[in-house]
Amino acid sequence: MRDWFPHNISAVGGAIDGLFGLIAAITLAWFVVTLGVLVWFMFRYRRRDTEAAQYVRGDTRAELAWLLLPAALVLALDVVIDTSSDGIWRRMKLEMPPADLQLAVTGKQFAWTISYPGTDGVLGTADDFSLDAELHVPAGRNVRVVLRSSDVLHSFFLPNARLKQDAVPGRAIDLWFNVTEPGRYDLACAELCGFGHTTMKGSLIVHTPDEFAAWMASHAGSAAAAAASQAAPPAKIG
Amino acid sequence: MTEAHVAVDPHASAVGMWRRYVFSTDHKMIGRQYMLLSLLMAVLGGATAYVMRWQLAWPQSSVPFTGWLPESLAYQGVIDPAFYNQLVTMHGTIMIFFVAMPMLLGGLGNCLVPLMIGAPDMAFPRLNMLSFWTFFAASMLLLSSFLVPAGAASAGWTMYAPLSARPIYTGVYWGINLWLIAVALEFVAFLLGGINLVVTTINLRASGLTFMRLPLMVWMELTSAVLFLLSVGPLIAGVLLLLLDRLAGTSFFVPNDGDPLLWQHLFWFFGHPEVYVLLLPGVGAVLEILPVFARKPVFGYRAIVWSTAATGVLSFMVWAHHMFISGIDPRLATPFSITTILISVPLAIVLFAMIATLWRGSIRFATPMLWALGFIATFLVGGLTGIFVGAAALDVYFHGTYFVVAHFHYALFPSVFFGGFAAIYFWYPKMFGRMLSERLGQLHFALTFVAFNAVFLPMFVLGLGGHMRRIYDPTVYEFLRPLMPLHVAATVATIVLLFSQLPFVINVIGSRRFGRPAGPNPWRAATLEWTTPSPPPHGNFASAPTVYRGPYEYSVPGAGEDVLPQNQPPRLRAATPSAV
Amino acid sequence: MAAPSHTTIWTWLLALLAAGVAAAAAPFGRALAIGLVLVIALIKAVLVVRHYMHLKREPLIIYAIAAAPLLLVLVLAMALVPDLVWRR
Amino acid sequence: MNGLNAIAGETSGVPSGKLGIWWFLASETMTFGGLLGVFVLTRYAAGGWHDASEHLHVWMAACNTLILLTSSFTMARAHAAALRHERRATLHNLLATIGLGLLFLGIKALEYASELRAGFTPHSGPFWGFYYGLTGLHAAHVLGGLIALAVLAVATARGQSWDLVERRVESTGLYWHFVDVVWIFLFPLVYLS
Repeated sequence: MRDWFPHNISAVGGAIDGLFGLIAAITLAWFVVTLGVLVWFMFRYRRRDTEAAQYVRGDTRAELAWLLLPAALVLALDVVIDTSSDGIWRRMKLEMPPADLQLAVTGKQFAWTISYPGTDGVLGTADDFSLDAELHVPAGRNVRVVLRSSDVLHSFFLPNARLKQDAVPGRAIDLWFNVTEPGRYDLACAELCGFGHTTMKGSLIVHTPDEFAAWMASHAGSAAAAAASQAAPPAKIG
Repeated sequence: MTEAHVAVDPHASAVGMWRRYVFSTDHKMIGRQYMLLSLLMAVLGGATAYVMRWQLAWPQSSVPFTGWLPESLAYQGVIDPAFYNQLVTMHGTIMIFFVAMPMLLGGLGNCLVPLMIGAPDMAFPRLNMLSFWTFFAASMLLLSSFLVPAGAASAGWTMYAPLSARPIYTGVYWGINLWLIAVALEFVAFLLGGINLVVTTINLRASGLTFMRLPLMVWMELTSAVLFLLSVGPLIAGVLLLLLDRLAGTSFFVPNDGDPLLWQHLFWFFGHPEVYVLLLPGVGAVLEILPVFARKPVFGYRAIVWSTAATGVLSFMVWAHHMFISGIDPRLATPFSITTILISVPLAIVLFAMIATLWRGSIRFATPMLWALGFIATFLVGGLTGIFVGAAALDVYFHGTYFVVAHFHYALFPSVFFGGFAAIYFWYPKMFGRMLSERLGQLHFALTFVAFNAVFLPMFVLGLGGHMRRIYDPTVYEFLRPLMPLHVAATVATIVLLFSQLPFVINVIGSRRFGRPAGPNPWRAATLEWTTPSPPPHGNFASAPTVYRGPYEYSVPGAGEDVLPQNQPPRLRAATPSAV
Repeated sequence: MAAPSHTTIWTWLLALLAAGVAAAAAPFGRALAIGLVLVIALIKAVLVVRHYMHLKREPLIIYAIAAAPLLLVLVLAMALVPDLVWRR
Repeated sequence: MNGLNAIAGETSGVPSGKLGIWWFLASETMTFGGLLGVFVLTRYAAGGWHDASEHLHVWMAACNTLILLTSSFTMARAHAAALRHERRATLHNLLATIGLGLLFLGIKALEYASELRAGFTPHSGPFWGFYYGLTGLHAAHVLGGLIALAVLAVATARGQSWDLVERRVESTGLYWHFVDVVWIFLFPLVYLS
């Protein structure tokens, strides 16, 4: 079933896919057993002249066990699922690793604007620059993003990194990811944001760290130069 | 008996058509009005689904039979993206608020609850009429929003702010205003209807009909109405605030003063109990039907009642699971994940009880039973897939994808349509006095069952592929292109599913005239509604019934008959066996 | 215990109103004043509900209907605190 | 032997009208409770909006509180009179309640007019949005109550049977007191905090 997922390129993605596998195994087993019992009962207890229905109310303790024991099993498996989910959730949302690269992403109708810190690694300095729809990151590094929206709700979605987070106007939301395989992947908006929602797409471009440093330097250089020559807004490239 | 009921029947001849069929205060007529309106709205909901599905399977191609649409919505039959968003929004709104609610609470609740508890009518008959006509007005307002300039609401059925809060973001002005007014009116209608259902159940039960002897359908309608009454208030407030945001320029849900997340909290505080409001009546119908066609009592009546109550209480504490990735405080995810997963336990008990009811039964596969069994199988899928999206970490990936779409269709379609059709096939003889055709019913079930699964199973796979919902043209995205064949399959199945309803239409219309007369109790069932003529006269019961036992006394050892109606007096002890 | 007359309750309500307005204007410091004012409002509400709405003479079921929404409002408000108050 | 204990029509022992109105009030509690909860939390988070709230006319609102509390008193008296089957007293107390309700709305209108003249509209800021939203919704409930009271007063004057009048005075009264209770909380939360 996991073949249906987009190719996973992130460190946390493996854990999420694993969680999917766990839940799929549990629920599939439940499904097969429950449906099996249903179909078996339907066949076994179909109307026959030789056999009348039995008066079973299911209210004695012994009979109720047939409901409560499976329900207890449901509860136990729920706990298993919940604890594994909670661990991954904490890793994604609550225990953010220190950033190797800090970016700012802003959603607007209908594009993603990505702000890069330039070579100094700090946002809000002269060598900052921003690009629409192109998210360049180095492979194997912890990337932190401050996610904002300038108008309505959007949702920052990297299918290959198993990452999704709504961008909420009025809030700055922190997220992080670490992608490992260089290449070009889709960046999508996953929250209805107006008539151009579908076209609010971008690309995640994963470079090797060396390539990324060179790419950043070239863009930052021209951005700083532009800023120095004329106190103009950051260059828009791409 | 006939004299008795003519004497109390104000509808006998003296009352004109107008009072009898339009402004009726008879719960059965009002129930049928709700039912009819909800089925008509379902046709519209189905039509919106058809247009959306066509666009998704063959993007940017001309949709057949839409030539009459104005060019601003569909240029040469190709759907405009803004119109697509309107279809998405109105499909959800219509199906949830204007099909499921009136069918399950307005229709089934009105038709069945008074009959099943042995009451002559609802507690407040005129309020009942008022609630239907309020609902009717709400429906007309909603439909009129298609006709205003810039068209209908297009911010999704959840109407998330700020997209919905400022007209510039959607380009829709009156469409969303009308949506808000229509939905608020709809809430008022069901507030009145819900109060009526609750008071009727509490106060008009027949003598001897204690709470633990209530048919489970009545329990489910009661719980459902209570959940609705207690959850809708904050959203009514929210709707008013959102209207103020749009009309008076306030900023309740718009930064920097307001907070978009507040709308989501208010919406889902209502929205999640609402899921159970829609689910429980379907469950109730199934629980009525299973014992009749298995000829044995429901397994674990008390366990079901307590599980239902637990589900109701828990349903108020799970709502933020719709908001895991919405930017809420991430620490909220843990408690809401726990409650969400806890709620699976009582629901599992109810589902197990349904299956256990079949054990050692003598099952007859009449059409209502087919739908009831279909409900169990499909709802099982809906329930189990809820575990995927209830786990916060996995929801990060599945949120806002077709996995969610498939999941909630597998949860709600069984309740509204499998439960609803089961109820219609089961109680149509009671409401109209004639049997439906078994053959057409079986055909309807078989086609619907297969087509429904063929529509929504592919959507799970789309969701695994990360396919976002509410996307107008999937081919824009590289990673979605390989999934297109699934869209084609789902669309073809949708068209089959829509045509699968034809046997039903033929059946309900044809059987009113040509159906076999039903008699009072065609299924040999034990509950009170089967002790009165079909259709029941105004006032329902010739004399107030008295109840002596629980609702599911089938195949009682030594009873002679395989059913003991609730109102049959207990046989006196051995001394005088013949004095019944 | 004889039930207090409607007039007695009314007198109490007016006295509490005066006390509330006075507390708000008194030089206590804002937090204390607000706390006091709200406590007074709560007492007034209880008086109206118990006597004028004669909840004290009602059976358990009416108490339950009245109490359920209060609990649920509390649940809602508590869950809103992280997002409305602790937000960054 | 169990079961034959119920009486058709009033199985719970509480009249249907009273049950219905209490359920309605439960739902209304959710509406106002949710709204007030949101208001309190937002106001607290924003630091209190004191610079905005000091422009309110506390004395007008205090008068209105006095009026509404008194109208609850007359309403309770109307119910007591109805229970004693005193038609004149019932009617007079109902009319007094209506008069007080109208007075409340009149003062409310003056207050709105004064705020609007001073330039405080619903979109002047978050406090003003809540102010108009909360008090407006409450005023709409007062207006609804007045209509119900007027219908009831006419029915009482026309000599409707006591059986009905008693129940209708009680139901309308429960609603009217509830609207009063909402104001009891609105007053300190909006004006005095």
